[in-house]
Amino acid sequence: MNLTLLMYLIPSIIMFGCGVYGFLTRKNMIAIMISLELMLNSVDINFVVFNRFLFPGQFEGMFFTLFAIAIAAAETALALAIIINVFRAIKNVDINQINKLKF
Amino acid sequence: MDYSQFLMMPQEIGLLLVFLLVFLYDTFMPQRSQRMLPLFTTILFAIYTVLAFIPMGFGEAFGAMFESTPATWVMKNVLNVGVFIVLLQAVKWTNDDFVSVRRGEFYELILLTLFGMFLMISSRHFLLFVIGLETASLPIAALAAFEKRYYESREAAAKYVFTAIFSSAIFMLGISFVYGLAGTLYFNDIAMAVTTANPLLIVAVAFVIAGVGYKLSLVPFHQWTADVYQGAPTAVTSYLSVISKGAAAFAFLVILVQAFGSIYSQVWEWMLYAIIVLTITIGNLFAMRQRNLKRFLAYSSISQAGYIMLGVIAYSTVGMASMMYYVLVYIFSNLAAFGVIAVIERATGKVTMDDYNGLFRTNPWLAFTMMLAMFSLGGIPPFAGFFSKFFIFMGAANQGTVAIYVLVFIALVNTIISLYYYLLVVKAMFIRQDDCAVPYIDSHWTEELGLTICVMGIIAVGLASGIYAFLNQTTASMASFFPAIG
Amino acid sequence: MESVGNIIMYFIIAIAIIAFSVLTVTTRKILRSATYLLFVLFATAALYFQMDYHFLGAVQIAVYAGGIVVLFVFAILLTHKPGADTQAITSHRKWLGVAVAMIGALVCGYALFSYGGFCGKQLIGDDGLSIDRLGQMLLSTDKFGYLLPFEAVSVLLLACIIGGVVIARRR
Amino acid sequence: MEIFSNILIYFVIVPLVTLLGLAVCNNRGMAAIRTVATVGATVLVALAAYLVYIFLHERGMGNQAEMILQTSVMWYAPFNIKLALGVDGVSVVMILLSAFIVFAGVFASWKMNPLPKQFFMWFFLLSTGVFGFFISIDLFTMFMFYEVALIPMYLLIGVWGSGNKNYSAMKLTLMLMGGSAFLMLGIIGIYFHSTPEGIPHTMNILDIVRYDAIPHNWQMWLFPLTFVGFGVLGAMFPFHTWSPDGHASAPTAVSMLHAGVLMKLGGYGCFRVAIYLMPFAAAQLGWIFLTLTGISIVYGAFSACVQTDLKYINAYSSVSHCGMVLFAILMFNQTAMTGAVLQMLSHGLMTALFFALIGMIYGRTHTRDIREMGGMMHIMPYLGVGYVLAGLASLGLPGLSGFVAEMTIFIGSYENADVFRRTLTIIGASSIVITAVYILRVVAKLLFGAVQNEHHRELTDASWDERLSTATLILAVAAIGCFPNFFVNIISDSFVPVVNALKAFFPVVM
Amino acid sequence: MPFNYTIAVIAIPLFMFLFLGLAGVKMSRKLTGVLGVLGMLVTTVLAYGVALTYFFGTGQGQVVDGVRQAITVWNPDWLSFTKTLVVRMGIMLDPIAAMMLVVITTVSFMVHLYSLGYMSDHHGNAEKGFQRYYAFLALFTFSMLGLVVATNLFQIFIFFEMVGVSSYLLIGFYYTSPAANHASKKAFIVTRLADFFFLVGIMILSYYSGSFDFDTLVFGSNHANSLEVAQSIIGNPGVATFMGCSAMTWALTFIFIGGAGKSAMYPLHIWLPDAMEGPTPVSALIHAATMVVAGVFLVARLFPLYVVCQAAMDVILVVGAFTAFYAAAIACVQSDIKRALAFSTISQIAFMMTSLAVSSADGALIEIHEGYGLGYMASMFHLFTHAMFKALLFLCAGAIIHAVHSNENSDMHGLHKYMPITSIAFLIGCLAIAGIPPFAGFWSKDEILVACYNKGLGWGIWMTMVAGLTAFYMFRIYFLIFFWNKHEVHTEHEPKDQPWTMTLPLIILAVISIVAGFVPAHNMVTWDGGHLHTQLDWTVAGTSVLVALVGIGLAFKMYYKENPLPERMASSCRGLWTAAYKRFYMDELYQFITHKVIFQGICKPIAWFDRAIIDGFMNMLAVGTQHAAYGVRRLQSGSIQGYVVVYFLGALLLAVITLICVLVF
Repeated sequence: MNLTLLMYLIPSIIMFGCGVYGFLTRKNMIAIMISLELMLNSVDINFVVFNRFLFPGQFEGMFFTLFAIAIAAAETALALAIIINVFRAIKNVDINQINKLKF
Repeated sequence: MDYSQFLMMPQEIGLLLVFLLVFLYDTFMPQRSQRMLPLFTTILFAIYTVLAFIPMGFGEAFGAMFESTPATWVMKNVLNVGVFIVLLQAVKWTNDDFVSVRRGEFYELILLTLFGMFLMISSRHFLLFVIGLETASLPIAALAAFEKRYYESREAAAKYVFTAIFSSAIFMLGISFVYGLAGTLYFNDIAMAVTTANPLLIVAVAFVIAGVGYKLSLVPFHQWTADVYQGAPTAVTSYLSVISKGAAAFAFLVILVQAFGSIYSQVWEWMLYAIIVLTITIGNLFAMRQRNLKRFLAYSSISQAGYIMLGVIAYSTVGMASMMYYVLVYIFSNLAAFGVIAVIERATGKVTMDDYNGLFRTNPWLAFTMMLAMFSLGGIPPFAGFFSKFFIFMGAANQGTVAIYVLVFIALVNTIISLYYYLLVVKAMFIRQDDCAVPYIDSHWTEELGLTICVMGIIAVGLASGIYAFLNQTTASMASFFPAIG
Repeated sequence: MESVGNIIMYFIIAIAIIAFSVLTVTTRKILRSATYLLFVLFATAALYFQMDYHFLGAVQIAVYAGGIVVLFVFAILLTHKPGADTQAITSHRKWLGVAVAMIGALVCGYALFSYGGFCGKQLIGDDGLSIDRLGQMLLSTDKFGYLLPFEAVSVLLLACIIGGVVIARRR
Repeated sequence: MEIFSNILIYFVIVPLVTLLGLAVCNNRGMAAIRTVATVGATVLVALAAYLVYIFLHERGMGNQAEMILQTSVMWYAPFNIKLALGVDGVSVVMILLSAFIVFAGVFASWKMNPLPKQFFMWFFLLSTGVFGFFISIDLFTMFMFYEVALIPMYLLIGVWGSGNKNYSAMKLTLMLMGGSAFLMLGIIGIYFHSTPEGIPHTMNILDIVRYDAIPHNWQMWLFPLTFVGFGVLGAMFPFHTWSPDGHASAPTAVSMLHAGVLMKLGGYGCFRVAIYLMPFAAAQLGWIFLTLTGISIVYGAFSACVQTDLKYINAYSSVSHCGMVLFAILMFNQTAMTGAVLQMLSHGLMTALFFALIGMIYGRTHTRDIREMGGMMHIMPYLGVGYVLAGLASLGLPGLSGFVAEMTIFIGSYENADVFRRTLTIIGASSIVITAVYILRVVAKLLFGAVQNEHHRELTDASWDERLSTATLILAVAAIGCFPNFFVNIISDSFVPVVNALKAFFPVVM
Repeated sequence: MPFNYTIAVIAIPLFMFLFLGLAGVKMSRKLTGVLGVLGMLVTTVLAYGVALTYFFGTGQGQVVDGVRQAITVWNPDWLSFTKTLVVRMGIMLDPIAAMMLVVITTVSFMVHLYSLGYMSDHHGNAEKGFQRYYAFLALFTFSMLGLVVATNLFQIFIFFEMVGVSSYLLIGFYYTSPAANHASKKAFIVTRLADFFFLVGIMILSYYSGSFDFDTLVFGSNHANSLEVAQSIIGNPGVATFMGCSAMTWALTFIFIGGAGKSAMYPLHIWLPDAMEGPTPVSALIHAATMVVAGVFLVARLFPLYVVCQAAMDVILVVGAFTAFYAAAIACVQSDIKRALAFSTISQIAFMMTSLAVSSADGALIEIHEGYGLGYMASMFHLFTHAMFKALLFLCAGAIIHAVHSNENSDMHGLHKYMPITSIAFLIGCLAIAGIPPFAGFWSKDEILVACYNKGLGWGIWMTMVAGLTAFYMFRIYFLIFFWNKHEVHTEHEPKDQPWTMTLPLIILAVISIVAGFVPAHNMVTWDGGHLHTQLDWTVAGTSVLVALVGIGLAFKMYYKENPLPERMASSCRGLWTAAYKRFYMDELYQFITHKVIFQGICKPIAWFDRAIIDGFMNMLAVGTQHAAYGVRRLQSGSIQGYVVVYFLGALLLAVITLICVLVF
């Protein structure tokens, strides 16, 4: 049995799917943020796997992942800050309650 | 190590210098002189804007990761002008009691996001592009949450940040696919590696379009727009609606043309076609019934984004020039509108259309400026909006296929709908009467200066043909920028 | 022919990623969710190690697991009473989520699996990424050098810090 | 600057200067506002008269150029858009007409209230657009001025109008803008097919005609676009419905200017752009539009018969008369086309006169319902006589302008030998009877008979500004009616090129 | 040219119109009236001068080979349709034009003079709009003069319109009266309808002949031209025929319809009786003597063309003969004296039309034989005499109406005692119209009847019968007005002969009516300008006089003294009587067509269609867009997750659709 590229992509895709599912179904904003982390993480896996399997010798995918982690960290920090900001106003983190602006 | 390459990016470096000075002022100057910070920043930025007009060397840097061309140079200057107006209009607002504590941060974030946009414009590498995109978009969430008084501001920030991160995840997924196909993230190399359509490429391009389309608020990636525009402070909304959009539009063109130019007619022409039709129509339909002016302008800006995209689908230097011109005109027009809204909101807190009833009787100049803005947005001559619309249609039609003519026709029909709602504003101000109309507002001189610049822009940019000619000349030298259609 | 260890390792990683991903998004307890996320991240780091990107794996653990998850936990503790459940998910929304996620995964999966270039690609030896080469590249200004992104990301982080400050202030 | 040595540009500059002059006036200083407006309008009339003189002089000197006073200054070089000016006989008389109506319009709105300053500013912006349209021979500037002329209508009706003004103003603006959407597409299409391969595209009408490069299959699309685009403004059936509502709600001077001049832009554009540039498609598709305009003529007249609002009657009558303009243009011969221009002149003047009078009557009685009025001739003889004269001009009394125009149209139209066009001509000619019916109906109800409302007995006759306004128009109407050949000589040669171009494709077998 | 001053004949009335119309308001009534009369007097004198010079002068080129030539005095271009098809405004003199100048100016002058008295008060009140009245009279005179001296068909059309509008203005002179208002409108619209046909006729004719000018159409060298024109139209195989008739026939028939409208031929006659709502002098001038004969004049003007187009001639003949009888029959029962006179006018004009139509008795095209053109001459002659005696009758009627303030003959009766001069003048008029020698009507009517007999015995008998009827109804009116019974004085003052301004014209016209028959018309107003040898045909003349006398006798029997005979006769055939009294319901028919069919059946539905369908469609577009705008609002749910679903599905859909497109194509 060989470990091929596609085999590594399967968990990545599933992780992404889980992220999407979580984003769409969770009510807790922090849980949604966690789902987003899953999605970002799956992207990272993609890059790494492509790089390692298809284009060894140059490390663009690897570096992308490296920076993506940094970006993800920044995003998470900001997002959590905003969640807490909202929490201060409405005293919970239920995403269904932030729909005053619509239509 | 060749650090002299940083000299290839004078505008970015200059911007960071401005940022640094503002940061130092904010941090170290005594409390009593903090009131001067907005003015200090604005003047500093004005100086920078003027200096940035001096053309420096053009070319690639960092191994073709970063490219400075006449077009990027012009585009950045256009954005600088817009940001200058935004800053000017925000001076009074940031000195308000509720905001003044955070005024330094406002300017710092504006400057940093602008830096991100510059990176987007100039980057020729997806990594740099993503970083630029994130720099340009994440702090906006913080800006959106700026008005702590209002719950809407917080909600806007939350909506923005979640959708933005989701969008960037999708975008990066798309890039990962591109990487898988091409093995590189350099636009030039991608263009060489990717020449024929395949499912993976199509999905990848769709995701890339979705990612940038989010910034541009193209339908169906637009839904955050209205809520965020409405909730965010007006100064931020105006910044978001013109500067961010303009930069994204240019970057979008660069990506699609530079990285995916060879699959223009195979893949993304039709995607963009559908998106343009949807964007213009949906934006208009939603805008029709809005009463809140900021929300109204949000939808209007969605539909305007559709028009801007006509310059991309044109796939030509003419289209590119027209697009830049459109953005320039759009900056003046929209900033004029937001400027008026900001003044009135600051003075009275009123933002709905009904509050503007009878505005002309009490505040003729504000009403006049607003009317010019609406006419310009609606494409009424002799204001600049007419010229920009006409040229962007010309640019698109230049492509020549019947389908494009149909697209232009759809866009034109939508112009009528858009005119309808722009006229609603005019109607409220001029025709409707109201006994409790907004009283006379003594606006600050900075606001007046900002509005005056906008009005002059609205009137002059169209009539003075030199501007368009200059843009056209700038892009004409970039014919090689557009790879042959595969 | 892969070594058996690698294969076993792959399966462990894959199963861990899949299982904990699913658990992350399905568990009702938010703190558990964060914990499962941590496991997913660890598994991902393991995958990086398997790919011989040791530095990346280390960063993954340090930044993600060590930084972000802790951030999550803080946030959860700030906003929740300990042990509180999240509300039950209404079923139509669940099915909507499942459907959308499935469609997304299927489309991506189809795209990836239909692309001929990926078929049967296997790992080829060690690609020779030494830490000093990595450092060189990170600070290089030439092609495949990442000095500019490196500087740019610092600006991004600065911006996010300032943004965080703005948001976090009470007024 | 080369362009400032051309008299034509002053037709744009003078209204703009007037506009600026008004802008510095105080809103309450009625005298200053009136003075500035009057001076502006008078200068325009003088300029127009001088232009006619120059035109006749040039022609007399043997200048046979298709357009005289041509100046062309590059404006938007990337698209080869020029500020190209030039006039032929048709434009000259249209400019003369516009100047007259602007002049009369100023006096008709002498007592405008509220916001007189703003009213006149919009009014002069509108005239800027009108004049600019007529002096342009570049499609882009033409289109630009066209839209400049349209948009002030919205505010003029919306702010100073009466009745259901919001609805009317919006409807008018949107429908006309809808037309201009068609038009813009048409212009863009024309531009990109204007020249043979290898030569830069052009917007200049004369160049487009010279190159004659628009492919026939494209013409078949572009012609309807441009024709309908202009036809909307020309109140062509079934795109005319903005007209009744718009006119009914508009203030007097605006109705005058709109019916008098603005609707002429439609007819002029149809000829200058649609037919002139695309003779092939015009010959092929002419019959469709001919049918529509034929319907317009009769349909408008019949509709007018049952209206009870004075302005609605006039608006429908305008539909009928403007239908005749397009109808004649589509007859593709010199006589009919000359008739079309005469009809534009005639309709412009007499409809302006009508609306001026209606405005004056309405200003006194505060009703426009003919059922509520009667015996006005007794109460306000001056206005009554004016109204009768306008009516007689409208129904085509010899000695007034309507007759000359209609006869030229009918005789010219009948010159076409095919049964289809002849039948339509006869159907169209029958409108002279229907016109008589509705005009006389109004005159009988409004002016003659017993006084319906005793309060009306106290009303006064026209004041001096109103008299001046109407007298100007009546004199102009009579001048055309009595000395038509003066105008015909100016106009008719302008149609030689277009008729020659059409000859190649016409008559077509249907 | 000796005729240059003819321009003054036209110009003076025009000037008077403008002068009185614009400046009249500022002048006193008396001054206006005197100026108007003086102006007309000058015009009349000049016109007589022109006519006399034309008929009796021997200037160069005036008479060639014993044939009077048409003289074009003045003919500038007025409106150029094309380089060749030009409308000119000019003055052309030929026999009938010269004759018409005399007729018009005479009657007009009489009316001007008469109006000084008549219009000074209206039912006892000072008349308003005296100045206006004179201005309009001048306008009418100008238009009518312009019409008769026209050099081309289009000029005739132009002045047709002008006289139409003058007539409209004068009928509606009492504009506050609803009846006058209605009548003026009706007159204008009916004649306008006719003019529409006239226009179509002109269009057809000018298209084929390439000209409007009479010079080309009918006055070529010895009329050869008109034959050529006609031949070229009829004979040209390329020229379309329509419904079996040549373009020429259609054109001439349409032109005739135009004339029929003005001349009140059946069925376009309905406006004329109503037109009597105008002031009586106006009726005398316009609706008896001059304007109503414009149709006859038109046909006469184009006579050389009609001659070669038998079909059109037949139409005229049938219409004319029928109208003559029809109008006479109605005139027998009318109680309003002006209406009765109006129907008499219709009948008499029909006589002229018939006479024209029988002129080419055997249908010969080219051959000119004895008696050919007799009808033409007779018609013109009758036009002349009729103008005089009918004007007389109307002016008399005006005097009577002025005296008793009523139009109904029931309010009159027995006026002979009070108004002897008027009575005698009226009698002279009646005798003239009845055709009793030696009064004017006898001579002209006799020649008409001869022409009719030439055409066919049937036509002759028919017209003779009508002539008898004429005598009957005229004397019926006469007796009813002046005898029948004693007059019952309704008003405070007794009726009496009117002041000299009104009586003098009566006397003058009465004298003319007596002597006009001796004018040698056969030497003057022939169709080709030459001489026509005529002699009294005693058989015809005798018969007609006999018939007329019978008619008079019958009238005397029935109406001289009050007796129940008329009532009995009326009740014996009540239906017929009522029908005649109601003018055979033609007005009701028109009323039905205009109101029920056109107004309710066409205009209203069209107006509804416009509002509901066309405008409704436009509004529907707007409302539809609004609804769509409202409908899509749900998309913007305000929920982040909803946004993301749209976002993600949108991106996927974009990909999938493109994918499918790429795979399929």
